[in-house]
Amino acid sequence: MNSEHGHGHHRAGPDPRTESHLTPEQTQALEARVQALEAVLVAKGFVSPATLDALASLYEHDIGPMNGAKVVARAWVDPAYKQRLLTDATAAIAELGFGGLQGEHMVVVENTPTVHNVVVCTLCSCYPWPVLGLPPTWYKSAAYRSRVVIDPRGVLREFGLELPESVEVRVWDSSAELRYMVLPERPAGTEGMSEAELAALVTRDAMIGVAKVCVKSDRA
Amino acid sequence: MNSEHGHGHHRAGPDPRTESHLTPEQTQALEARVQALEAVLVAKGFVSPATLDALASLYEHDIGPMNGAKVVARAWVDPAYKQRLLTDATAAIAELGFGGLQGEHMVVVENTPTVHNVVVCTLCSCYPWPVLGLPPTWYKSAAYRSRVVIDPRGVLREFGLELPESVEVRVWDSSAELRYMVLPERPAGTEGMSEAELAALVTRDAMIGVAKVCVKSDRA
Amino acid sequence: MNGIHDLGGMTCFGPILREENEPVFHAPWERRVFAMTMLTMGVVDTLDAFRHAIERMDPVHYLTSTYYEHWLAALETLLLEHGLVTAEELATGTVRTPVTSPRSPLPPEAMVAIVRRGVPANRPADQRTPRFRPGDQVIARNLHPIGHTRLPRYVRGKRGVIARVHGTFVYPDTNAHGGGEQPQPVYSVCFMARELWGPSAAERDRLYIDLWEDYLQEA
Amino acid sequence: MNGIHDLGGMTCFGPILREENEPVFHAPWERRVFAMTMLTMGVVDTLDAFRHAIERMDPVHYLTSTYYEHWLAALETLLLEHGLVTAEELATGTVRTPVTSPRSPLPPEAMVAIVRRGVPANRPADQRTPRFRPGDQVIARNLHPIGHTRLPRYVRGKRGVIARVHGTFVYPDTNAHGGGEQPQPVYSVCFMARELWGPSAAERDRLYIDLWEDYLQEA
Repeated sequence: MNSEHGHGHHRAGPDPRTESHLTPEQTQALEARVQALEAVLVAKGFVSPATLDALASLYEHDIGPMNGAKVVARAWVDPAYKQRLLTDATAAIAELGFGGLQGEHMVVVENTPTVHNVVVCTLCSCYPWPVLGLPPTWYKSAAYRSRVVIDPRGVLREFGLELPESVEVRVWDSSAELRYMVLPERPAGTEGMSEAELAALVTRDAMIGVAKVCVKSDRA
Repeated sequence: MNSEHGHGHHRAGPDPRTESHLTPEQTQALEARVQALEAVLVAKGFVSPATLDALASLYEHDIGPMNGAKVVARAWVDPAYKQRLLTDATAAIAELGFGGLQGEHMVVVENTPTVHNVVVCTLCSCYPWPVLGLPPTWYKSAAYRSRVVIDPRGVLREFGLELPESVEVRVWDSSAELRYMVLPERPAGTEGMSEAELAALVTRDAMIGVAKVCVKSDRA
Repeated sequence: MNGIHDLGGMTCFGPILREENEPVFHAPWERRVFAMTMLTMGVVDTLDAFRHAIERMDPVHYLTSTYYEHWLAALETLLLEHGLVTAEELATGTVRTPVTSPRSPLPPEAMVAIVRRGVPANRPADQRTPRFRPGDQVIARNLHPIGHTRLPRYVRGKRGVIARVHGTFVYPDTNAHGGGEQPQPVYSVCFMARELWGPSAAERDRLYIDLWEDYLQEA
Repeated sequence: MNGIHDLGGMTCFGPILREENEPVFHAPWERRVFAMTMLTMGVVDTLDAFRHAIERMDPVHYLTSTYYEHWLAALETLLLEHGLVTAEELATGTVRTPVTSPRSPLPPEAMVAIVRRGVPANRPADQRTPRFRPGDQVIARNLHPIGHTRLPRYVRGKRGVIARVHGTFVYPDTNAHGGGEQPQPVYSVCFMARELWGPSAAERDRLYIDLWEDYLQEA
């Protein structure tokens, strides 16, 4: 069966599947609309510009997948920590100083040679902000949200991850206020690495569950 | 709960809910595209312009709800015909000279004081062409196709038809090659009318099942 | 395919907009698309393949374009996929490749005769004995095929009763994909509204839908 | 509401497009929308009401606009519905009505503290004793509410097993509509892929989803 979309001729408009394909006119219109909204909210005392800046800056600089990577690396080198992480993820993550909005109730699920986990939020785009930052556009796309629950193996294949039939795939749909992070498998050949070196290997996609952690080839 | 759609600011584009709201530019582009297609199909021997015209003319002039109205009127005045219509609609409709494409396998369902029928095609817009002609835009709209199966009483209310709880609503989803027409109730006060007069009362909407047949006030 | 076309049960499309005194066609291009599609149906591909070509439209394009634009998109898609036209030909209206129609164009009288006669989708009943009879309890299978199907999502897994045996009909799930007609029984199946939509549905309301035998299992 | 946002199980949206080295925000307006939404959350309305405001977007607008435009639309919708701003104010950026914020704007340090601390959605467990325990067989109810729900269509009517009791959480179905928090137990429920998607799913694959107790019944 041909699974391609039909012949083109789509009406003009942004590609709904990517965040960065607005036309300059669309971006300009949105900028103006958002400036007006901000002016109103500031004038009415709902927000202050300095706080808006401080808040956005946090997610640009302090809060991102480097946090989750530290959690993963610690779990790889410290079996007791790993046990705590899998039992009470929120508390274990707080041990490393991470937590807060959209990570108040964390669950960490472990990949093994026989189980592969992958995280989604089909109804909106819930995501564990304190450890992974704000979600990438593909995670929020209709394509990912709709299909990973019904065809996880096909989706993972698109990400370059071909799983054998013997592996059990577990999809986690974040429909409530629990937030999920995947603890990837520690790759072979990393026995001598420090915790910081290990953390540098861990990618955002591996902690969502659409990739495995690899030893970068320039290290091999 | 507020069931209105959220605040506007929709991107420019046709209203997907009505067929007649294309911009002049969009219509122009479609005209050009269709002319090119026709030129290619004619040049390749798939179609002849005279046949295209003859075919479209049939549905503009000969085939429409006036046919179904005749069937309904006959059923109202002739109990034996009505019985045949409810038993083998295709054959009974053929008695009046109607039939053919998208009416090869007809089913007629009868409205009574205790049962109200309404027809839809949720997956595309199947419709009994020989008796009702080509479907109106609302019948093909996402709004109708999606909602009439889950909330038929709410949809009928939008059409001005409030049904008491005691009436059983039957929705017919035309998912296969059977085509459905509703036999509406004969309204009171029509006892002296001729078959032709009765046919003039019968509307397309009544034969889809989103309306009842009324005696027009100027006749009263 | 679990596509945007499978609309049954969604409640997000707002009010139903109606047009007073709606014309049969709103523009000349609609009239031509209607007639071209009908004239090439069965020559280019099957009705089932045509429906599936509409289903394969981009969801946003599907929702923002009108009915005859769906037809136009599907006709172009099938013509292109079967190599009967090229994208350049569609863009220019000028033919570069040899004439490829397998038959000469129908004259008007022949097409009118087809309209009047119809193209039945039923087949001799001897090919497969119906497994179910009126009154039998059935469950619509929970199938999620990749390709074309006429089993909408909202009835899958639901329990109903056979209301009527309609006869033996071409099976769209194979016929849309070049897999042949594989005719089989089609049934009118009655579902209680509450079985489909839960306790908020009206107690006595029902939904009837026509389902091929392979969509059904014993309850 | 059975809306376009309830995407689980659709297969019509094409490949997943990824962006290399994606920035946190693609434009200044996204950055401001993100921060304004977070700063007014809980002041204008609840997170559940905000999610429902996104769900009430026109389906085509929903599918053609990006994530932060969803946030922008929902924030504007709630501000307008609560009478906190007027359409004219949004169009002009000029305030005509008196200041209406119920509290003074948060200073940066206070907001950073909230980010670090979070806003937990769990509540004391004594309000309602969990009906189910790990290992219990359950069926997700076949509910089709008019308003907000976090019970997606694809699990309704399906049979699963309680994997974990998460605790007691605010109930979105009431909280989104001014009906109060009405906290109740939330469970991790495990469904076999074949229960959800039929025989074409991989035999050993599973889906876990978090469901409030009122979404569940004994199997």
